[in-house]
Amino acid sequence: MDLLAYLPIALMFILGLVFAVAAMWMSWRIAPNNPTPEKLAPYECGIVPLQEPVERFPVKFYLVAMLFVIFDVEIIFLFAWAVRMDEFGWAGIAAVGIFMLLLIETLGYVWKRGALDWNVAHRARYRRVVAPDAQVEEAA
Amino acid sequence: MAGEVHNPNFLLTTLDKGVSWTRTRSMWPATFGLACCAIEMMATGAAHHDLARFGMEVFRASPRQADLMVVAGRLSQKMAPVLRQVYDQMAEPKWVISMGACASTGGMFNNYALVQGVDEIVPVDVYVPGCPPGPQSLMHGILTLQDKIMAGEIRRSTGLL
Amino acid sequence: MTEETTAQEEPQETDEAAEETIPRVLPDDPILARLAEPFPNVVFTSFEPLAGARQDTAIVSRGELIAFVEAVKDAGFETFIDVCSVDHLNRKPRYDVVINLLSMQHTKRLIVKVGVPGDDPTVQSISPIYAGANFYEREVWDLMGIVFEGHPDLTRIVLPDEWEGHPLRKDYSVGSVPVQFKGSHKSS
Amino acid sequence: MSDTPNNTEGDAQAPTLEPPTGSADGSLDAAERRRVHDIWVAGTEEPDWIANATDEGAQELLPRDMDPALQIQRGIAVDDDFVDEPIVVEDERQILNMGPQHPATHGVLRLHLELDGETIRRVKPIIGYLHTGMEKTAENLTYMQGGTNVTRMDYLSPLNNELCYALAVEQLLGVEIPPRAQAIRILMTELNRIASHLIWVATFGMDIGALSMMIYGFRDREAILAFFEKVTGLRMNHNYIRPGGVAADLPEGWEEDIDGIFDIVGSGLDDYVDLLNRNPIFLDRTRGVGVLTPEEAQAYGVTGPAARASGVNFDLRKAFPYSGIEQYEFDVPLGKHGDTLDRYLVRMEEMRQSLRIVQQVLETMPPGDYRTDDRKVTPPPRKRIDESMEALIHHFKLFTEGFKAPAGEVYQAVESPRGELGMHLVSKGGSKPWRLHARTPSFAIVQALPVMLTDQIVPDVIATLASLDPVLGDVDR
Repeated sequence: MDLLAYLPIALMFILGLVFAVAAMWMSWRIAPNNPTPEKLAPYECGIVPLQEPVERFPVKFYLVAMLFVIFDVEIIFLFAWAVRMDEFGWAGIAAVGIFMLLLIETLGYVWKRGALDWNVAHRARYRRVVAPDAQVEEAA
Repeated sequence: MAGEVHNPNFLLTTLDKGVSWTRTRSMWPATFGLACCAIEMMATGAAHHDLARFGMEVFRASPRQADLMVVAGRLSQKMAPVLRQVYDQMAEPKWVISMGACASTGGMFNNYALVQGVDEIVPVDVYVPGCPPGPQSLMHGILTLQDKIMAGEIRRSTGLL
Repeated sequence: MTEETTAQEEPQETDEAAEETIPRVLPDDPILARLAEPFPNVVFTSFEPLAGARQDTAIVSRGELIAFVEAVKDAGFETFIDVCSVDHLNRKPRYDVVINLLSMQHTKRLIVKVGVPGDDPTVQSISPIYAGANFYEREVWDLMGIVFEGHPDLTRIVLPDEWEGHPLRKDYSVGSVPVQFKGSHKSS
Repeated sequence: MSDTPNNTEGDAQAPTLEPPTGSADGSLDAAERRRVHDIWVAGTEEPDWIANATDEGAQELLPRDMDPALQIQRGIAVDDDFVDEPIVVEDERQILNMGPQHPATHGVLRLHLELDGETIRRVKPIIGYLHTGMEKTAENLTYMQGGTNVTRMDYLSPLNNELCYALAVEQLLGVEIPPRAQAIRILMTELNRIASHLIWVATFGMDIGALSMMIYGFRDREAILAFFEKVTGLRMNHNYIRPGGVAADLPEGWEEDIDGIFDIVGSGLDDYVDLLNRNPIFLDRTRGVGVLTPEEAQAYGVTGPAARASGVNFDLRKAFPYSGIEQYEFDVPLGKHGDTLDRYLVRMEEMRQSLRIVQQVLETMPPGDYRTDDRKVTPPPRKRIDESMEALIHHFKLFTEGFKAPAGEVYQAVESPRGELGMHLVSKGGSKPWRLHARTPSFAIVQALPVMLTDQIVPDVIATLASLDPVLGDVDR
C-alpha cells in the first residue's frame, strides 16, 4: 500500500497548520495587547454610555436577516445547476424553474405582508412631495 | 534599512525594523476633524494632494480600525472627554498627530472655552504647526511620524521572542 | 450722522419711565406707525447707515414685551432672525436683550430691545410666538445668565452641563492662561 | 394664541402650523393616533421604560406624556407624520447617539436619537462641542485684529465672515469704500461661495453613496484655493477683507486665473449634473426626504438655500444689497417642495449664478485704490512711511492701538452660502468692540433639524443633514 502517494497531501496539511499557528503566534507575541475597560466598552461616537445598549432589537432586523439567508442559500443551489446548465437541457431548466417559483412565491408573500417596508412611504411629508396629486385621505 | 549589503540579492533586517516598516506604511487615520484644520485634512486626503501615497488610503470613522488619530482643529472643554474616550477605544499601537496651532497650544483662542493644547488630554507624537497647516505641512508631519516609528522599538521584548 | 446714534443712546436710560422730554414722534414708516399707536411708551428710533438696510429699533419695557412682539408678528414680521444680549455693566438696566425680526413681505427689519436690570435678570420668553427663539434663548441664558420665563427647556446649550458662571458677562474673566514669554498680558 | 404666521406665498397644500385640533382642553387622548412630537424638553425625571440613556443628565429626552400646555407653548406641534396606520412597535425603543465623532455629522454635531427599529421617533440636536468663545475673544481684539477672529467662525466661507464684520465696522465709522475695493470684495465672496458649495457637493455626494463626488468636488475647489492663496496669501482664514477696504490689490494676471477657474468649475458642474441628476439611486435617496415647509423655515429663522428650496423667495443680495452688488444681475433659484433634492438643485444653480457674477465683475472691474485713503482707518503704503513723519505716526497708531469707532449699535447682514450671516456690533467709542454677536445661519438650521428628521429612517437623516450643510464652527462660535 503505497502510503507515499499521499505524502503531498500530508505535507500540504502540515504546512497549512504551521502557517496558521505561526501567524497566530506572531501576532500574539508582537502585537501589544492591553484590553482597558474603555476599550471593551461599546463605542457610542465618543459619548460614555451610562448603561449597556438594549439587548432587545426590533424584530424587523431579524426578519431581514432571515430573508437574506433564505435567498442567499437559494443562489448557492443555483450554482450547482449553472455549472452544467447545457447538459441538463430543458429538464434542468424546468427543475430549477419550480425551485425558483417556490422562492419567488415566498418573496411575494413577504413583500405583501410588509416585512420589507421601512414605512418611508407612509409619511405625509414624503407623500406630499412624491405623489402630490394622489388624493389620499389625510389624517383628520 | 540594513546598512551595508554584501550580496545585493539579500536584504538583511531585524524583526523590529520589519514590523515597524509594516506599521508605518499602512497607517489608517481616525477622522477626528473638529474645525478649519479638518477641511485642510480632507483636502490633503482628496485627489490633489492624495494621502494614499503614504499608505493612508482611507479615513476610518470608528477608532477600532484606526492606528493614527489626527486631532484637526480646536478642542473645546465639552469635547475633551469625548477625545479621551475615542483615544482610549483605539487599539494599540496608536499614535496622535496634533494638527494646527489650536490643537497644539490653544492657538489664538486663549480663553475659557478651549483646552490649551491637546497634550493635556492625550499623549501627542507629532505637532504640526500652522493655522490651518497646508496639505504639505500635514504630509511633512506624517513623514516625521513615520521616521519616529521606524526609530522606535515595537514592544518591550520579554526574553523569549 | 453720529449725533443720530447718540440720540439713540439716552432713550435707553429712560425707557422704564418714558419722560415727556422725547417728543412722541411716530415713525414715518407706515407699518411701524400702525404698530406704534397702541403702544404709547415704546420708543422708536431709526438709524440710516451708509451701507445696508435702514435700522429701526423699538425699545420696549419688560412688561409689555410679549404683547408688543405679538403685534409685531401680526404686522407682518413673520421671520425670526435672532435673540442676543448685551451686558452694559454699569448702565442702569444692565443687560439689553436684542430681538431681531425680519419681514420678508415688506423687506423690512425691526430690532426690539428690552432693558433687563442686573439684580433680577429675567424676561418673558418669546418662543411661544416664534418657535425659532428656543435655541437662541438657551444660548443667551447659557452665556449671559438672563432667565427666560416660560421657556420649555432652559438648560445649557453651548457649555458643558456642570459649568458655573456665565462667560459673556463683563465681570467674567477671559480665562486666558498666562503665556510664558516676558511682559505678556497677565491672565486678564 | 395659535402660532399661524400669515404667510402668503407658501403653496396651498403645505400644512400651516396650528396646534393639534383635538386638544381644545389640552388633553391629547382624543386624537390618540395623532400623537404630538415635542422637540425636546428636559428637567423632568426619566421614566423607567426608556431602555437606556446616555449621559449629559440635564439634556435627556422628555418622557412622552409631557404636559400638553407645554406642547401648545412649543408653538410647533409636529403632527404624527403617518398618513395611514404607522407600522411602529411602541415598546422596542432605543436611544442612540449620532454623536460628536461621526463621519456623517459634518463636524461635531451630536444627534440624540430615539429609535424604533430604523424609524426615528424623536431627535434632539446637542451642540457646543466646538464652542470657542469667539464672542468673548472679539471683545479683547481691536477692530483691526477682529477680522482674524471672525474669519474662523464659518471655516467654509471665511471671506463672507470678514465682509460682514468689515461692513459692520464701516457702518459705525461711516467711512466710504472705493468702488474697486467693493468689486474685489464681491469677486472674492462669490468665489468663496462657489468653493463652499463645491465642498458641500463633495460631502453630500459622499454621504449619499456617490463616493467619487468627494474626489471631484475637492479637485475643482483646489483651483479656487490656489487663486485665493495667490491673492490673499492663505488658502483659508485669509483676513483679506478688512475695515476700510482689502488688504492688498489683485496681482497681475488675475484675469487668466479666473478664466482657468471658469473652465475647471464650469466643466465640473456639467459633469456633476450628468452624474447625479438622472441617477435613480440618487433620486430615490433625495426625493421627499427631509421636507421643510416655508412656514417652518420662517418660524425657525432658516434662511439661505435651505429656505429657498422650500419656496421662500428671499435673498439678502437682492433684498438688502451691500457692497455694490446691485449692479450685477443674477437670479435667485427657488425650489418647490423643500426636500433634499430641491436643496441640491438650488445650490447647483446658485453656483452657476455666482459664476455669472464673477464673470460680470471680471468685465467691469473699476481701476483705482483698493482701500480708502482715510489714513485714520487704513495704514499708509509701506514706502510712504520713511518719507513722511505723519504716515509713520498713522502706521504706528493703527497697528498698536487701532482706530477708535464712535459709540453706536449696528446690525449688518450678508448672504453667506448657508443663509443670513449677521453681525450685531455694539461699540462704546473705544478701539475694541464692546460686544460682537454673530447671528449665524447654521445655528437656525441645526435648531430646525427635529422638524425635518422626525419619523424618518436613519439613512435619510444622513441625506438630510448633508443637504443642509451645517458648519459647526458657525453653530457653536
